[in-house]
Amino acid sequence: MSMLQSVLAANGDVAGFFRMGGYAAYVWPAYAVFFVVLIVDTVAPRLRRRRVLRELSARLARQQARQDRTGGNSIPSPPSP
Amino acid sequence: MTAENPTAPLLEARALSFLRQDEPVFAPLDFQLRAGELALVEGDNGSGKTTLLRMLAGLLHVGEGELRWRGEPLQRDCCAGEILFLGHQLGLKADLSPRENLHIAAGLHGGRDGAGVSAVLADIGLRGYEDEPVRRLSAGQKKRAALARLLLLPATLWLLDEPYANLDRVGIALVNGLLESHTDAGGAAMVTSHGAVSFHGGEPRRIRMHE
Amino acid sequence: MTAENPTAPLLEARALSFLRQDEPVFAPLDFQLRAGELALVEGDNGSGKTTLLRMLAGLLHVGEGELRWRGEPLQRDCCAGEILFLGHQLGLKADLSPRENLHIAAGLHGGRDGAGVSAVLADIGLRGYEDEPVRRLSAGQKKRAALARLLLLPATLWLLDEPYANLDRVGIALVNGLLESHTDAGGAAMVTSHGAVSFHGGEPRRIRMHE
Amino acid sequence: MSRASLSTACAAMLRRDLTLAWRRRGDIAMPVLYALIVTMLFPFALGPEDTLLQRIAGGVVLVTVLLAMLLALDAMFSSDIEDGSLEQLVVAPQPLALMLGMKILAHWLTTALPLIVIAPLMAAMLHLPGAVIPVLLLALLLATPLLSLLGAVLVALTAGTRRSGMLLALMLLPLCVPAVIFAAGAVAAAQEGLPWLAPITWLAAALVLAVVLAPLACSAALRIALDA
Amino acid sequence: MSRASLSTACAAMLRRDLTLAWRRRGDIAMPVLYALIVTMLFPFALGPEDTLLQRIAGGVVLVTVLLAMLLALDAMFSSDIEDGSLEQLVVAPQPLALMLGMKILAHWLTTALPLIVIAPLMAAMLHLPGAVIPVLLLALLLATPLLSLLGAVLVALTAGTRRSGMLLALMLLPLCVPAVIFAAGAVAAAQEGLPWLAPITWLAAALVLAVVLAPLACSAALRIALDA
Amino acid sequence: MANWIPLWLHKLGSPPTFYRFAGALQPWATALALVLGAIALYGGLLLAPADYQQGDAYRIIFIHVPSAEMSMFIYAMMGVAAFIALVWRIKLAEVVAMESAPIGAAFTFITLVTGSLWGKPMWGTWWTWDARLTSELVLLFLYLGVIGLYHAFEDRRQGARAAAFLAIIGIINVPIVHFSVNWWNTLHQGSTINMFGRSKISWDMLWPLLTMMLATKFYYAASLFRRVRTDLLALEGGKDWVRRIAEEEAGR
Ligand code: HEM
Ligand SMILES: Nc1ncnc2c1ncn2[C@@H]1O[C@H](COP(=O)(O)OP(=O)(O)OP(=O)(O)O)[C@@H](O)[C@H]1O
Ligand SMILES: Nc1ncnc2c1ncn2[C@@H]1O[C@H](COP(=O)(O)OP(=O)(O)OP(=O)(O)O)[C@@H](O)[C@H]1O
Ligand SMILES: [Mg+2]
Ligand SMILES: [Mg+2]
Repeated sequence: MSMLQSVLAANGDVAGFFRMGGYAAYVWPAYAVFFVVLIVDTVAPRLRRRRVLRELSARLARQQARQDRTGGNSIPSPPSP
Repeated sequence: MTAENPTAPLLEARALSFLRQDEPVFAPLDFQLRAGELALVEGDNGSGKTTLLRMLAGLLHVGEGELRWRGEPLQRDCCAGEILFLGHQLGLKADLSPRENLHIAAGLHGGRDGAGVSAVLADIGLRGYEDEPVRRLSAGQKKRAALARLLLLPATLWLLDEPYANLDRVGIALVNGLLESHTDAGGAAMVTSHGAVSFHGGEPRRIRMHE
Repeated sequence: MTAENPTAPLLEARALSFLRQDEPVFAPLDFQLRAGELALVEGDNGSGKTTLLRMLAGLLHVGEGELRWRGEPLQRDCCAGEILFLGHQLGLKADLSPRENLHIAAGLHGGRDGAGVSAVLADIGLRGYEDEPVRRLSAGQKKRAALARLLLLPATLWLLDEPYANLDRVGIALVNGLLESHTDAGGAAMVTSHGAVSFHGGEPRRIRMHE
Repeated sequence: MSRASLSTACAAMLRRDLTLAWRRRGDIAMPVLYALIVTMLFPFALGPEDTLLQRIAGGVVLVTVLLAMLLALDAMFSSDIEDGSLEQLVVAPQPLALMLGMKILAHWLTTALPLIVIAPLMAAMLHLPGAVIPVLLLALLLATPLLSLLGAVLVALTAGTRRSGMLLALMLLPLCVPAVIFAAGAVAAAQEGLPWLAPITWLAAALVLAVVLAPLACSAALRIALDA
Repeated sequence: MSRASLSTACAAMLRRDLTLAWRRRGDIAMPVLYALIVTMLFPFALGPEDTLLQRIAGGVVLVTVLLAMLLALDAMFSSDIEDGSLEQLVVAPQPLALMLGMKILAHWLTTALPLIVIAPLMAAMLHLPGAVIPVLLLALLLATPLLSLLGAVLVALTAGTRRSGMLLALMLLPLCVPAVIFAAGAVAAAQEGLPWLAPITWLAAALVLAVVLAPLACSAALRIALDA
Repeated sequence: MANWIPLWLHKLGSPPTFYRFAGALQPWATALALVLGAIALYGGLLLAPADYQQGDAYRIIFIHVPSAEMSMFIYAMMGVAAFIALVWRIKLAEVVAMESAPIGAAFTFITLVTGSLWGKPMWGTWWTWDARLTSELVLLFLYLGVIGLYHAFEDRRQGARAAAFLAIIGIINVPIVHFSVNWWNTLHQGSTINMFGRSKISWDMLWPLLTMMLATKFYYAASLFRRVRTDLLALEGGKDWVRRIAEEEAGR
């Protein structure tokens, strides 16, 4: 009998589905690991993309500011401590 | 700077020599260095300049002769914090940035009044390289990071072993400027160098190493 | 020295640059170097002189632009044995003596006709230090031991990164003499240096690194 | 002009060594990985028999941790000597023994502590009974600083020589053996349900002595080693 | 002007590395001493029970020898990189792979060979039956050069990085495991009087492959690692 | 002769082209992965009957086997990309190889964890040092080595080349993982699915398994596209096309 049949049967054995024939302690953690790892794998590059773009626009703004300022590289003068 | 004996020279060597395997490395030296003086240690390659400076810094023990600091025999603690030594090896950690390296130096030696690490690094010509690991700097930039200690740390006597090597012309002028203002402020310095270095202020005292 | 294309210059760079993190280290360079010529690479600290020399030596790969050797694109084997490189790091084993270090170099590169290791060491001013471990030499003596390769090994193009640093006046004159006789014999050389170095024979070609 | 206070200097030293270790955190992880590899290789080499593994677990973990520390010991001063930082430290106007004490502390924090943290994992991999693990940790907490301190003195003594490796190992061996004997004795006693306090007390006494004397000896040894 | 012949260059390389090792013979002795210390500590840590020691002897000797080699592996190119000798080697007009092959050979001669020489002593200290020792030596003779060759490739890859230690251990682990399994398999089979030729043959086949390919891979890896 | 390979690679390998191409395909791949995954889970968890020997514990198969297969498949893809990167120095290939590694490591990790969760009830132990388990662990170490080596270099392209080299060396492990059950007799299951002959498991169990395998393939494509796009932005920060994208996204 498939799991669906027992779930849909008259007594509605939904708990039986979660019991997994006594192997719940092994089956569900396995599925949990599967989904958690893949979700992390999906989210990580999205976060990274946002960070990269933020750094990039900051860099562009800095370059813009430097171009606006006049002047080349000034030679450091000997200090007077 | 508390001078125990105001008339005595800062540093005085009498028949000083260093022994390696019981043989003197250089002929006995006699010299005096007073506050405000600059001494140029001259000699060919291998004549013992580095050895002399390391001895003055307290890294090597005096072989024969005598070394006096403000008139007293030189001992480890009597001149603590008054001597700054810069050798062939720069004493920078390659994995730390110039800023971090200087912070450590200031932690060990204490800082000069009014000398901030960022300002010192900018003065020495490392603006923009403050937070780069030292290992990624060019040879001259590393040298500058080491020289920044001169600006940051308090000391009476500077012992500089070939401070000009690897520096460009701006850097050489910078070191000369540093030496001038240090002696003007009453400090003293001993410098070894080979290049045709022209000091601004007068003729320095010369110490020749004879082989 | 077999020239595949006698009219082509020994070394030619066209819009050459090196990329670190996809950014050029120096502005594109164009230069030619012919047999018998000496080029002085000039630039401030950190302007990319060392980087350029390492690229020419084949240690770094060409970022953009082109590099030609006797008219052909520069490749590892077409110039094998014709280029001699001396960097900031001297490439000497500290536990071996200068003599042993040179023997190894001769084993790898082959020796010049009529150049014996002992004679070369005497010429470079290391007589008496032939069998001392390099670690016990002074800074200038180490430099000389590295420079002895120039006398010992056959090569058409010398790439010398600050060969004058740490040398005394005699040593500097010696390097100038070496460079002169090398170019007179039809060799070429690229040298970086900051000091006030005066060449004997005429004005060298200058390559300026712009930031 | 402001002289640096002692506490500032100590903090600067400690921060420096910890930062450096963090920058090269791959190298800190090296002894840890090494220890893990050893514990993983044992089941391969001996066959995965539970009772046998359990029998040797305590000893293997102890020996492995101490050896992993030995590995890192050699490098305690070497990079500082090469780049001239040690010269600068000797020249600095601070008590050298105290500064070296900070260096040893940093070294222990970066090499021994991670090893102690993973020791329970290693013990579990070899099926050591859970009740013994606290005793194992206590033994390690006392034996590892002892090794760091004594090792530092020997490393300082051999700093100026070229043949440091062998000398170091030779001189450390007589120091290692008692530490291992006491530590293993405590663990074995705990595993058999016997009292294990006596060997632990011996270790603690030795540690107290070493904390006081080792930095002084270390600074004296270094001054001699650099003087050439 | 005379181009250096290939054989001269190889001889020069080999002589150089052997001379260097001899000058620092204390460092060669280090892995040997390390291995001896480990084998001496085991009876202390486990208690001197003959049957137990005998049971684990083969495995301990194998693991110890391979770990002792691992220790020395890290240093294979590091000093050459620091003082610029490796640059000079890359620039030299000789096939780099061959020169590196010579370096690997020298490394094996100076680290593995002494270990193999003392392996019978170590085995005897742990009461391994005399009849098994030839098999142990054969396994070591095949496994150690394999480790040297593969290790050299990985060391070369990490030559340009700062976090070499951990990476190296991480990457070497997968290579160590099969070698240990086969070598220990042969020794265990011999100890039980079973045929031990199959695992030895596997090791030999892997070694032949590595001798041909590893130097090439090593030179390619080094060129990549130095290029920055 | 095979000149068209580099030519074709160069065309698709131009970062802006691939950025647009991947951007267009990525939502489709994600959608397919989700739909197929849902169907497979429905079939596997609800429709398929319990195993007569293993009971319901066998349902771990629907994630264990697809993940195990992907761990090897992705390594192979990484190897191919690494080879192209080393031979033709194509930036895109470097990026594809380096961004495949974390996905592969994720699947390898899942395989190891689900395997030991399955092993506890079936074999009575979480872990044994058997050939397949060990070689799969070695695979994880290889992935971690590639990732670690890549990040250990300061210059990212140099790191990519070094790590690509390691990836190619490590490829010998893939056949070892696959054939280990045939070469050494071990605790782990032999082949149950036979693509060309009769499979040893019933169709009710097989079709969800195959569907899940397909879903993970699409997942890989989607994840790879996302990662490569991000990496290209980071690597080509100085180029005009990236600036335009940065300005667009900042405007939004
Ligand atoms: C940590 C433990 C485990 C690991 C690392 C592991 C690893 C693997 C790998 C790598 C594969 C793919 C082989 C290939 O496609 O060539 C695989 C397949 C498989 N595994 Fe596992 N496994 C583990 C535990 C288990 C357990 C406990 C069972 C069941 C009792 C199991 C049953 C299977 C089955 C049925 C296949 C499909 C075999 C085929 O069709 O080739 N595995 N496993
Ligand atoms: N660690 C050492 N052990 C033994 N001898 C040494 C050591 N260091 C230097 N020497 C020798 O001592 C002499 C003096 O060396 P020193 O380094 O003081 O010379 P220097 O004047 O600084 O030369 P340079 O201008 O080349 O730096 C040299 O002949 C050198 O060979
Ligand atoms: N390994 C490295 N990694 C990253 N950046 C580097 C590295 N080496 C040098 N640089 C940077 O590249 C630039 C050029 O360095 P290079 O060493 O070529 O300068 P240089 O002209 O030789 O200077 P110097 O006269 O000081 O020797 C410098 O700004 C330096 O900070
Ligand atoms: Mg000197
Ligand atoms: Mg330079």
